[in-house]
Amino acid sequence: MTDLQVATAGNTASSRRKLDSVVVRFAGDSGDGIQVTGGQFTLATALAGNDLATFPDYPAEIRAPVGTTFGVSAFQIHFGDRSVKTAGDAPDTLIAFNPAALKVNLPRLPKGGLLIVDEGSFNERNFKKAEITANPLEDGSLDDYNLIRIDITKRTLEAVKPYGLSQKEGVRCKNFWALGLVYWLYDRDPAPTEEWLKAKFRNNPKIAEANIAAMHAGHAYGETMELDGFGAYTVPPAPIAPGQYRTVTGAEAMAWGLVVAAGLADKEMMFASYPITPASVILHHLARLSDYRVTTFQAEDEIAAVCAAIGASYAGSIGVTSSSGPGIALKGEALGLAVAVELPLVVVNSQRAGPSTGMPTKTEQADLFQAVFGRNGDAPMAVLAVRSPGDAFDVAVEATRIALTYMTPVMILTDGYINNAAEPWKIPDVRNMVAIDAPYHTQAEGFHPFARDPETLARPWAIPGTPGLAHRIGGIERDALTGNISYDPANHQKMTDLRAAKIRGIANSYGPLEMAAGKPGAALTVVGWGSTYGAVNEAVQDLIGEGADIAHVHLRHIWPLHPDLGDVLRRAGRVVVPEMNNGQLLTLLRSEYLIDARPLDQVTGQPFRIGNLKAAFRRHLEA
Amino acid sequence: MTDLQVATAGNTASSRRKLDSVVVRFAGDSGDGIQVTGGQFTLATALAGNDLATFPDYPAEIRAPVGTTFGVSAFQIHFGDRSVKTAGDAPDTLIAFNPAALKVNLPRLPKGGLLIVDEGSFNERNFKKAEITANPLEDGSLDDYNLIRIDITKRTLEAVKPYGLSQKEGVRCKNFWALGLVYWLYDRDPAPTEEWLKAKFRNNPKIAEANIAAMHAGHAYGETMELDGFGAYTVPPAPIAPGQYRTVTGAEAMAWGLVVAAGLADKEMMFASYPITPASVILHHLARLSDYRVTTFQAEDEIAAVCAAIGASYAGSIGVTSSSGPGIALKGEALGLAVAVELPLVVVNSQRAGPSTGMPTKTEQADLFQAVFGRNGDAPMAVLAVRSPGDAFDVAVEATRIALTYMTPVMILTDGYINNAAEPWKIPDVRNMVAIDAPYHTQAEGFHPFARDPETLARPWAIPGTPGLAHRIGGIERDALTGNISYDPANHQKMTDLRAAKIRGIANSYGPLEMAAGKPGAALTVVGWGSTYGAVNEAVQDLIGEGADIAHVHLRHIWPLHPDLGDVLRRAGRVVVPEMNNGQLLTLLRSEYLIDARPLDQVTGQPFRIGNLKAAFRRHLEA
Amino acid sequence: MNIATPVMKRTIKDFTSDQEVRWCPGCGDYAILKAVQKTLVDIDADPDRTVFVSGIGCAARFPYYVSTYGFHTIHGRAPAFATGIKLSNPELDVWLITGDGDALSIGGNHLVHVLRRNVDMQILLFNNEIYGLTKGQYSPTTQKGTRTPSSPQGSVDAPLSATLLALGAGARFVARGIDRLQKDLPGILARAHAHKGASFVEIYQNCIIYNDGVFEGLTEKGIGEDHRILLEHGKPMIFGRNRDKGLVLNHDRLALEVVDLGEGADTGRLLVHDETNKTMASMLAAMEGPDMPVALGVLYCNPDASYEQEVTARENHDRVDADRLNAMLRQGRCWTVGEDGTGSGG
Amino acid sequence: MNIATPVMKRTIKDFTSDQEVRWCPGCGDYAILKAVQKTLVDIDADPDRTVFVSGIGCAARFPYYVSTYGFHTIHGRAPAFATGIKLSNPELDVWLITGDGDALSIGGNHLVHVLRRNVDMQILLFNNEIYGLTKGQYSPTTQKGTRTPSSPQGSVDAPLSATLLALGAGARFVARGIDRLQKDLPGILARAHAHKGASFVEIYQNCIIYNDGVFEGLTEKGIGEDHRILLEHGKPMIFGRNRDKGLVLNHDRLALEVVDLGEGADTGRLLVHDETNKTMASMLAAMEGPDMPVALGVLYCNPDASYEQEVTARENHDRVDADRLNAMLRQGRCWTVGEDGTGSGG
Ligand SMILES: Cc1ncc(C[n+]2csc(CCOP(=O)(O)OP(=O)(O)O)c2C)c(N)n1
Ligand SMILES: Cc1ncc(C[n+]2csc(CCOP(=O)(O)OP(=O)(O)O)c2C)c(N)n1
Ligand code: SF4
Ligand code: SF4
Ligand SMILES: [Mg+2]
Ligand SMILES: [Mg+2]
Repeated sequence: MTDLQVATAGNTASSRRKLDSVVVRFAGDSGDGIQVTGGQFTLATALAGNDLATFPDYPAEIRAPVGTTFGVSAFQIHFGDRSVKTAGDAPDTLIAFNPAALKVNLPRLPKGGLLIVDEGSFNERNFKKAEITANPLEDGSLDDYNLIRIDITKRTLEAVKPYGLSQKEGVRCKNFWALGLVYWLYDRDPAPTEEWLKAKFRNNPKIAEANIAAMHAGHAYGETMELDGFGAYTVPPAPIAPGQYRTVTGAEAMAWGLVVAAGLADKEMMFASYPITPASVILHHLARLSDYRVTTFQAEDEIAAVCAAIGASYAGSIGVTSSSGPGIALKGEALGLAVAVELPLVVVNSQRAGPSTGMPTKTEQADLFQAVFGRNGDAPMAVLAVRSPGDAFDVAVEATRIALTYMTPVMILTDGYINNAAEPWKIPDVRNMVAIDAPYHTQAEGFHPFARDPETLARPWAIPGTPGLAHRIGGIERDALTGNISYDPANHQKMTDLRAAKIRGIANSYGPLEMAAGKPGAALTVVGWGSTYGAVNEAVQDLIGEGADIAHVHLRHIWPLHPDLGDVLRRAGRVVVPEMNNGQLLTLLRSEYLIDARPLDQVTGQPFRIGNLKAAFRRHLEA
Repeated sequence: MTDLQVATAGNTASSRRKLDSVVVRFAGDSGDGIQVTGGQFTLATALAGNDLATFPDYPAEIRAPVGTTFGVSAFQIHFGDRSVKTAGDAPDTLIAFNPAALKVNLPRLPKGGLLIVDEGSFNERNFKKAEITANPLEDGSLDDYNLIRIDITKRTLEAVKPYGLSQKEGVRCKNFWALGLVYWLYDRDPAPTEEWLKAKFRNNPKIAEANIAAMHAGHAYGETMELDGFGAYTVPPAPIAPGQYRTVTGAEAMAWGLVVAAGLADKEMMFASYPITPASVILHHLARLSDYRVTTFQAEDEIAAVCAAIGASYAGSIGVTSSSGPGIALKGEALGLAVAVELPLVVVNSQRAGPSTGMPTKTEQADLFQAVFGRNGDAPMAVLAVRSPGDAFDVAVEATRIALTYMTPVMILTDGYINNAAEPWKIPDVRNMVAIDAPYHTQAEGFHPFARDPETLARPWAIPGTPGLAHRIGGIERDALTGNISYDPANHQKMTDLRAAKIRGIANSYGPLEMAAGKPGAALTVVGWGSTYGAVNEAVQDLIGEGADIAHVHLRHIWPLHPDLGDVLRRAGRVVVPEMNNGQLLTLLRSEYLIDARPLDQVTGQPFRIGNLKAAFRRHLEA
Repeated sequence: MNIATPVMKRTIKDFTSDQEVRWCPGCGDYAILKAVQKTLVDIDADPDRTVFVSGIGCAARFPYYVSTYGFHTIHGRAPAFATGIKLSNPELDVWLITGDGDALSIGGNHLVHVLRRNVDMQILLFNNEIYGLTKGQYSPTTQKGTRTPSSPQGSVDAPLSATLLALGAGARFVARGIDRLQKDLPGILARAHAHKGASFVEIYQNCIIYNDGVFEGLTEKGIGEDHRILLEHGKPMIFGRNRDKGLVLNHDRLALEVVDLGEGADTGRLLVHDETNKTMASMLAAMEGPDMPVALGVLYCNPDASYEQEVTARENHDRVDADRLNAMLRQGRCWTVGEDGTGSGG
Repeated sequence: MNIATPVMKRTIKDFTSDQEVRWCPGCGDYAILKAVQKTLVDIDADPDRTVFVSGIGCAARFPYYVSTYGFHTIHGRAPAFATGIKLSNPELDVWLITGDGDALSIGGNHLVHVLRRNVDMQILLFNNEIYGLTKGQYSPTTQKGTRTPSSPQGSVDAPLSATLLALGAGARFVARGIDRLQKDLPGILARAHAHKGASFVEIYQNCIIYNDGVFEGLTEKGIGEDHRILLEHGKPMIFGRNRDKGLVLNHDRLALEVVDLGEGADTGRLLVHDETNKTMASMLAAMEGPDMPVALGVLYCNPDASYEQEVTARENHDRVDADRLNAMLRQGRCWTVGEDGTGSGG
């Protein structure tokens, strides 16, 4: 833990205009260091006491040719003096490092928005690469925006001149120049970034100093120049619960959640995976945690990964496997085996736009059907969904708890947006977390591998190596007590019923169903799940603020559904289900509760916009 | 076509007692030729003009030790003077060739039933193998049955003595002795079996003659002996529509349906599969049809099979792949690709009891969820279900027609029961069948691989090798016109909507929704699908006969559902859905129509019994 | 349930489960089961630390018949399960039982990868050159032209060589045995067990129902010995019922040749088996009848570090308590929000 | 859309699609694309009868850039798609483009089976020893100890040799080239195309982003020639920038050795490349630096009947009209039920 004291934010320039919330978007070439810039701005903003949410927007290509539109990388951050749950519909301020970045991102900027461009990159060569015919700085197409043209490249080179960098190295510092300017603009403290640069370029202090100089120059530029429509702002801190915080991405939180859960169960964890976008980042995080009883295994494919994870569970570890839609599809057969032999397993699906390869870098929620229904035979499976980066931690812990308590596979649905987005996260104290108990068995006397705990219906976990418990399990139907192969019709019916009852029984372990906003019985109840949480919640909160009779229920438990959900939905006037798919949760709710819930689908690979949601909810409220 | 004239059945022995329907069950060791016996009895019965249905009941083991209970093989046939749709709940007559067969099958025989046993096999050695302690022929346990003890082994050996067979060869003829007896019992003509034996043992006439002699001896035994409670029966012919008939198993009918469909489309067929019980038998049938523009490809696994089939479709053939639950699970990812690139494909799933390996030789209908929902992303797929052996032909043709007309994968759900059961089948005249048109494209001018037929929404099928149409397709989201890679949000929404609309539109091609029994608006409407057809229909017909207000709708179209179904179900008093799973069609119906349909699930690996269904329906009628 | 009996030497019965064996009468699998059980006795295996893992097939029913821990998984994936087991608990002694379809058709890739990674286990491939359990379709090792239900005109696919594939995948231990040669099999299996890393043993197995007699030429009394050679490290390559044939290398053709060892023959030219030489192993593995003898015994053994050892050596398996977890969560930049809602970096 | 222009010889432009190439600037894939396009020109390929099939990966984007028919399928399965295409229409000229992850990790089994079946196609494996598209994790060919996002402490897995695996699988044509050796590549590709059956070509390819320079030792001007040997059938094995090194067989060790070809050296001992000798091919494929040169060119070429030819030869592809279908349905026992409902056998 790095202990660094920074000035509490918000108590400098009192002349600044106060804003309650701001959305800033940085956009440039993949090589421009946009994500680093965004990361630093995020940290500074967190330290300034604001609540925030971010959205890193990578290009689909690994490294597209410099200056092309498909090589544009962007980072959006939304911060404010109150609870912030999405990266914001539209930026207030857009910083565009080159013509391609401007071309791709301008459509997001509302008229009148602040637009900062690096004039130095607006040249013919770059226009051609971006397939632009006229100079947008000249042709009047930016007249409706609050345009600030600065030759950032030139000013950066001036600022870093003392450090004797090459031209290329010098130009690379321009993101920090711009960051300095934006720090000034929104009253953030550059000190933590200075520290970060020094640590990062420990072995190359010249680079660190040059970047720091560039940042200071940008900051100073803001202070000294008074440009039309370009004033200084401040965003007061948000009322945040006391405690220790950090920023986390969903992938980090998921990795830590799994590790903490294993710790709570006092077990090893075996994480077996095959790389796939956007899931790989969880593997990358865990690969660095081999100090914490974690083995990561990069298998030859997704099938091998899930099988290795099941093998690990069989041998007494917590087996975890992780992939995205196409890879999860490949795991279906083996997941059926895990259901059948009743071993614990956690399966993380970082959803992406489908079908098939689809749009790997884009977000979607269209794997719910696959999770709940996608296996041969009656093979019920518990399914949980993550709603935000920090929530991934809690879901990972709960999923592991369910898997171990009930001796069953659990699937977690998260997505690329959550994996990569960051938010401030109140760090839990593990000492206060409840240990996880699994039905370990060591007693040879009277041991039967399929005798069940009468409450959870879990079978005992008799781990190879335990003296006297040698037994055989497998995918052919098992006798309800001995586990030996059985083709007996009555036994098959019994086992089918037990498997179903065990999974249904998981719902007994849930906490109370909480309303995310509003109260049961509202004229319109919105039921959401997964990463739409922020947008749906902000939209509903806004409408409640406007006096609308609306409520929001957000499901962590996709299967089995929460025991109280039916009640809440039946009391609702109308039920709307916004999803980034063609109505998958909707199908579950309709069949379970026979309520005429209505779809609100968006399948564009883009997150919902709060504005669109509000408009749609209003239509339903008026209908 | 073998043209053989046989006496029309039913006009011999007028002294015989008339029965309207009979169920006979042959049971013996796997090595006793039970299935051959059943097959011959089936043919003779069909030629006698009865309607019939059969159920071959193989052991799970390849070849269990002789005389053990798990090596027992059985064959049940139900025939009558009216429409027969199931192999019957319980046999009227059981022929048991050894103690193990008796032990396993006796529980099925109602008290008072006719029980014929081969006394010759009831010895200590066989009791031990069957794990029987007392001789059931002696210990009174058979008192409640109409027991006929004959030393069939001995009598067979006597009958075949003239042919100089070895003891082992001689004993092997005993199934034909028994068949002869049963032929006499139920007034079947042995002549076709004689012919069959002669053809079968063309190269070993001695064996043919010995078997024929054994059969005649059995027949004569029946004629000459007058045993208590053992009379001769006759079952008059059923009123059968005029036409040419044969018996078919579901696997044969499926194979032929696919071949005929390919012929109707004037295309090659490529059938790619990996062996798996109970699907392999379709592969075996097609492997013998290489004369009919059929290529069968035994792939290295199910994934390779589906991919090869898609490749074949891409190259202009009709790609077909076939498997059972666990293998279909493996195909999920590739099926998503077929949905995405919009190529025709037929996928045959011969369902078996799951989850996981389950009970491979037992029947279940638990892959409906997997068929409709089991893919990543929104990947809608047409799903058809087969209801009886002969129906497999029609479903294969319709599935192929849909696949080619709409350029899309279609899944057929059948099962092991249908694949192996036989029924008389009215052979269609292919000249009267409608040709299948696919959207072939050859015009280079203005060609776009994803331009659509406005009516079907099918994209053109531009087959490699066609001059001027070279183009690229793939699993990444495609531009709605050019098919080039597109990450455009609006395009993704458009393509998602188009894919969904295209599949929904398939429902427009269905014929009218026919009631399988009863009328819309009945107090109880039973909705079935797949191989439960016969049992459900007989049960409903019986109850209608008893005056109950009940109706039966049997779905061929699982997805999309029939456009008229909602209407019918909403008019129903109560809706019950009997399924051999935990309520899978039920979930679809509830979510689609918001009707409180009730489950009637049986997951034992055994077909429904008509009696049980009737009891359950009565309960619902009274509720 | 079997309670370990550590004091006395165990017997075959101690490795026999209570499940009735359900292979076809006369199936070669019975002999292999016996040989494995005998090996378990010989190596003094601990049933409580021994795990048999299998895929699907007749062969794969094996674990049910051995009274150790057993996992009958899904078709073709046993190597992946076994890898997970071994990574999770390297102390377990893992035996993988598979068939030619299970290991070389659907499971070919997992076999390749478990071999190249060199995960410590014994892999026994029961090669009957047919799919037994699914009733007799041709397999990847079926001889070309074989008529089966799925190849009524005779199969067209060229068969794979299991041992050549294993060598191509980088296997460090490759051996071959035959069900009926009971005398040799336990020794080969014990060698496989002694080798740390993935040990691959192909066992020719007769499927009496669907492919009867395909290995008869190798096992038939008398004649068989002329068509097989049992390799021994450091020993000259001599075979034949009268031990009157040998193998030499034809340098020009870079190929093995059979020579007659008549009286006074020049045995100096005879090849001496070097089980660490991969080129030699490949040439031996490729030998096929009728002109060449089929190679049995340990074709190749060239140990290297085993995967699970290397992996676990880099990990810390100490108990992870709440304090360590708390520290983990607090690595990097953190800050504290006080009761008044203001932040302070930490 | 490209309309075939049969009269004039085509140019590279005729094999270039309208899609912008989106590999990273400096990626070795560009050079391979050029070499393939040049080969298509050289062999006078017909774009309308040519199909490029690929799996997923950077390499697998290839089909989008060639103006023939193209199918970008799913990860690892391209050999199965290609087999289906070829069985369906043997007239098509099929090229399969794959990467080391696509072909050897998830797709290893399909590669093995397409090779052993010997389906006629060209298989080009772009081996950059890394997963490019998913941002740089280690692949089955990555050198042990490589640090990547998924192996921060260095990878533990022993790498596979693509060529040894191919030979182990029974491939009948195995060759190797390097992206940067543009001069040699089209010739190797043309040989692969000329070979009927599955032709396997491993192409070392530089991933400038995630694994830059792994093949530098082989391509660096001057030095590179000392570390590689371009094989030619029937020619002695000589290499080196001054053509002053050769390969000989050490008979005792049964292993290849490098000898210096100083003035007056005994070149008689030099091995002569025999591309039909599989043992030689295996030894050549196994050669690795720094002591041995890496073998390039055609390592093995030993044609056999191609699968799709054998399969289709047994089939009848004549049009199947209603009469033939009617006859098919009526094979075996049939009977006719008359208007009176009575049956008569037929
Ligand atoms: C996913 C899947 N595909 C196919 C099958 C069917 N199946 C079971 S065993 C087997 C092949 C058995 O052959 P082999 O491995 O040689 O074993 P053997 O029976 O000959 O011992 C097949 C195809 C299955 N159980 N699961
Ligand atoms: C089923 C599935 N699993 C994983 C992925 C993710 N994925 C795409 S390409 C790739 C590996 C690419 O490596 P390689 O084949 O060597 O190609 P390169 O990018 O290096 O050219 C992976 C793991 C996927 N698309 N589909
Ligand atoms: S089918 Fe063959 S391999 Fe299987 S048990 Fe019977 S004899 Fe053995
Ligand atoms: S990541 Fe590597 S292989 Fe992929 S395009 Fe970039 S340089 Fe080429
Ligand atoms: Mg086999
Ligand atoms: Mg690669």
